[in-house]
Amino acid sequence: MRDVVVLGIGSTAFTSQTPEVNWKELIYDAAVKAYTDAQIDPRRDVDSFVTCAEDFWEGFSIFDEFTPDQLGAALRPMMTVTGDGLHGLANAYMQIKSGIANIVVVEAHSKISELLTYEHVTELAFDPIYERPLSAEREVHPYYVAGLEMNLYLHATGTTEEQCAFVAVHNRRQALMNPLAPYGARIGLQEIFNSGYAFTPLKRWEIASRADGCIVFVLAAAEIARRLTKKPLVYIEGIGWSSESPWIAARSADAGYVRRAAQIAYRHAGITDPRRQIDVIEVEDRFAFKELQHLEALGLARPGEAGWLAQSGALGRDGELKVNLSGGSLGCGDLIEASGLQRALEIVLQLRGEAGARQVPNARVGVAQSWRGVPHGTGAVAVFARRD
Amino acid sequence: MSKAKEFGPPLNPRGRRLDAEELEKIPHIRAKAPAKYAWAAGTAMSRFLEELKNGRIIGRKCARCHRVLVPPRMFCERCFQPTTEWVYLPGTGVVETFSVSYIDTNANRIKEPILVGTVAFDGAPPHCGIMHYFGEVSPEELRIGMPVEPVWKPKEERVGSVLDIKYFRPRKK
Amino acid sequence: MNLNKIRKDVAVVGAGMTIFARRLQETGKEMSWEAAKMALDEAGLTLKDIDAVIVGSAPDAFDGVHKKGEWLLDGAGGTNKPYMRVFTGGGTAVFAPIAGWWHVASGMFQRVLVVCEEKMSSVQPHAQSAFAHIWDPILDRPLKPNLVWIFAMEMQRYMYKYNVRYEDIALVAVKNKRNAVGHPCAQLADPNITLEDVINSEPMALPVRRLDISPPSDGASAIVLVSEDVAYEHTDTPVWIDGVGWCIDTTMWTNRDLAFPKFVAKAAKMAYEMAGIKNPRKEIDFAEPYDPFDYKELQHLEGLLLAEPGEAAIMTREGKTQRDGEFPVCPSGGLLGVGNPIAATLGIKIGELYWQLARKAGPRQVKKDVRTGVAQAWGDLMQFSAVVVMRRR
Amino acid sequence: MIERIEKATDIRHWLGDMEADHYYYSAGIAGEKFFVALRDDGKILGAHCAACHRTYVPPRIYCELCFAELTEYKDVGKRGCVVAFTVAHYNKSGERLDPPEIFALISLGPGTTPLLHKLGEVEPGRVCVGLEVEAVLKPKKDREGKITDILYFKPAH
Repeated sequence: MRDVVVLGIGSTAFTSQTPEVNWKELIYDAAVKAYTDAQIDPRRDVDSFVTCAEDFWEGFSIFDEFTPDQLGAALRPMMTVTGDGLHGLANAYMQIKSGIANIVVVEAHSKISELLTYEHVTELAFDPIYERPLSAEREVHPYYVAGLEMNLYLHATGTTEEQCAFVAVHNRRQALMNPLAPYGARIGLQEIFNSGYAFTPLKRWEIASRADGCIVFVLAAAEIARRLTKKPLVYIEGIGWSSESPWIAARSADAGYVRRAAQIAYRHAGITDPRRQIDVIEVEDRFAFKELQHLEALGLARPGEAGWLAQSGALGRDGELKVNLSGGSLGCGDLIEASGLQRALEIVLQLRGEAGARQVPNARVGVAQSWRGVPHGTGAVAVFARRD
Repeated sequence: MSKAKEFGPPLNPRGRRLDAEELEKIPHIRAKAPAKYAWAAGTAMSRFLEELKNGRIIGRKCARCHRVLVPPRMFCERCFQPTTEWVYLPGTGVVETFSVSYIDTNANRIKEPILVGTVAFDGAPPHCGIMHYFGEVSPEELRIGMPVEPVWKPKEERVGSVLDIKYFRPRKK
Repeated sequence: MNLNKIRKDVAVVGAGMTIFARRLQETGKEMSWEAAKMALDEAGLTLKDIDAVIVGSAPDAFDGVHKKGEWLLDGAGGTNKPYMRVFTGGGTAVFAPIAGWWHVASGMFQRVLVVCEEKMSSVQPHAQSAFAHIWDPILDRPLKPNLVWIFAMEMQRYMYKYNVRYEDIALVAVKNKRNAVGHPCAQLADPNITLEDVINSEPMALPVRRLDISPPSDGASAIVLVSEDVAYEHTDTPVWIDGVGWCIDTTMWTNRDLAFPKFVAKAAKMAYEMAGIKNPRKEIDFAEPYDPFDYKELQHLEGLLLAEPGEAAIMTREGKTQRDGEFPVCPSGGLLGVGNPIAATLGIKIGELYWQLARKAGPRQVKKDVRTGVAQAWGDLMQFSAVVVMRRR
Repeated sequence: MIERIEKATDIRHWLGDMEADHYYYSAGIAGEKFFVALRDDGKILGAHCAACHRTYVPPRIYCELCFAELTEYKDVGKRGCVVAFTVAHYNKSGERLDPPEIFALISLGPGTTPLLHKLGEVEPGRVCVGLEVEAVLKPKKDREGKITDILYFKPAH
């Protein structure tokens, strides 16, 4: 069995706007960093390229047309995954495992500031017959679906609104330590509650704001990578992805998509006791309660327990579970399809010991988890580790 | 042994065909899909558009492969290196290919054909240019390899758009 | 590519498709289910046997649903499963099976379902309203282009550079629309069509005329892929995916010579190398190249290295590419005859290869004994190609 | 990149869209059954999968778990209970909705999949999970065969 490792990473900073560059230049900036980190020449060394994008996010009927040049992929094998960055990683991982490629580049980005009708486009993902007409009539914001999901989750687990608010406080504070993150803030529970209900029980400041940015990963077969770099290798030990029924009414209280994705990733990675075996954790928190729901789905807390852990300060650099030290989506911004790669980026930085002020000592195993956002139940889980 | 049935071609394929009259009779929704954007033109194209306003075509040179990229880019997709130099082009070129179109953008039939094609610019590598209209030429005269030149809108009407060029016409000798 | 390391061989053991039509009443989800169910039935499998689902669908702007892959999910059989959508424009039809291939070849999954869907009738007033947005917004869209323009410009360049006659190109439309008579899903089959019909059809964007073009269409297709470990549990006649390749050229389409599709040749070489094919003209028995326009079949045969540039037109004129000819091309009837629901043409490319190689194609079965076939699809702004080589062993 | 835009005024944006005139969404095969029954008979139909003991509301032609073809349509009634709800206070422009809109997942009986709809004739503060509700339909003459033929669900008495 071939092993797959992370050979290089590159990222732009995350900001609410990127008016000075177009998407190609934004991606080029991140790609050059990743190739420099990996010490490779994309025109010579890379077998295959993957970009993660959705047409309506970008404003092009076939965005795939506009992907190759900025990665060095012209006249090379290249594809688009209409999924999150971790879905992109999964395809690269399978390409390497299958033997068809030795080095694969994965890119995910957000240029979401250029989409002027974000709310309408988000609603365009709803079923046009049964779901969209309900919110279209009064132009209701599509994030009401997150309010429904939060209600489901709180009711099923007994988690409190206050416990969810702790997540919003923690992740925004944590972002102050991440030079890439734009949404760091020193706020307390009171500010979260004062922000008011947006979609009861979800509060305004429990919702991640959007951000632009780009992240590029270079993956390689381990035996190739060992020849190319002296940096510590971070292995992808397992990766899984899963989707629930797409109907809004089918949303689960327990984020079953993460539970199933984790089963696959853990099985490949040999993770049997995640809470004990995993050192650093990055989970999707576009809405604060999602962090708690996802931690439970990852088997890192029992159902209903994650809220208590948040409340007691156990989710943080000094707590039992090192969760979202990057600041998460609440702190880094909602990077749309790049969110999952942002999580993976933080894990790789931590495992390499390059996480600066956020560094967890001796981090050996990390998990990154993504969720594609409202209104769907689709997510992915990747387990990374150092073996040396 | 085999669980597969003998199937042949896609036998009894499903699908209920609808003709245009049935559309209103069956349950359905008609709806708009608002999707509006403000794309950043970016470093290279912002300058390109500004120069169109000035009545000039500008490209960007790659120091490694010596190609002049037009439309300009800040990086060369072949060498994966930053481009290093702005280069003005004369704006003239030859017809690389063309079509005589009797349909408009919405597939409506039109009487007067649109003459459209790509122009390969003088001063750029072979085949490199932009798409545009052709004018002051009949469909019968238009041919691949024909030397052409841009016809610019008056300066005060130019806004920094490819439409600042009205069309390309046969170059006068 | 490291050929010694291909982990698992992958076989096709079932295929299915809906009829292709200008408009179907079914939702995209329902079409996906109809095609997927047929493929599973042929493979003798149920949804519970399927480990993962791969979906292909081209622009969301056709169906008018953002994240269309997610929306199609329950109809495509993805509920509570690993579910992946890949997208390479018109190339998706042959690319989605390649993604399916690595899901299995990597050893991650044993049995996967690949479903492709397209519902082009949703966008109003015409599919062109979606195609209008495939262009660069700054360079191209202000000129209010029509999709047919790029084909016309490419075809013009192709004819010019390789001295190809329009009459030979038009013969492709005649052949494929006649071939489609044998296809139960066909939208534009015509047993009586003549060369004159094509040549005299309405001028669209010259040199392209109405009958040079495949029709927009609604439809779905599906195939079942399984690992070598279980292939013979499901069928005595698995058809193996022995080579896959794909390639994309630069975005800047006005910086390329459109006459020869280098990206097709590169994708083909990748697939041939993997399949161990050294002389494609000798070792491949028939082909299903992508034929959304008649000249594309010729250009793609040349890109696939099955003809010299300009030679495919002569092969067509001499009848070699007929279903009973020495090198049958598009025996399915192709997109020109069966219809062009972009990604769903999976069923007439990979699906046809499967049915032909398993000798199940009934009235469409080519005369000669075929053991190796190649399918190809093409997409984006004249820049992407996916190639699959399949074999009966 | 070696050079970047240094003056804010040199930055250009390009406005555009990715729109068609409009979209025509067919309700499909199962949708036709559902909406005709709703419009003509004021009934809410589900489709039953005998193998999975599940009734899909709204109906589908397939069971998404076992992929069986579903042909058994049944009237699931107009009464049910709230499985989850939210009070939406904002519209797409970020303005406050007054009054707010209440969305809920409503179960129309054991073994049915919940239906997404709105609640009406109720104060937001009185809504709770488990609340019994019933559908309020438009008058027959106004019904068009759309999901909004159901105006909302209200507390049942």
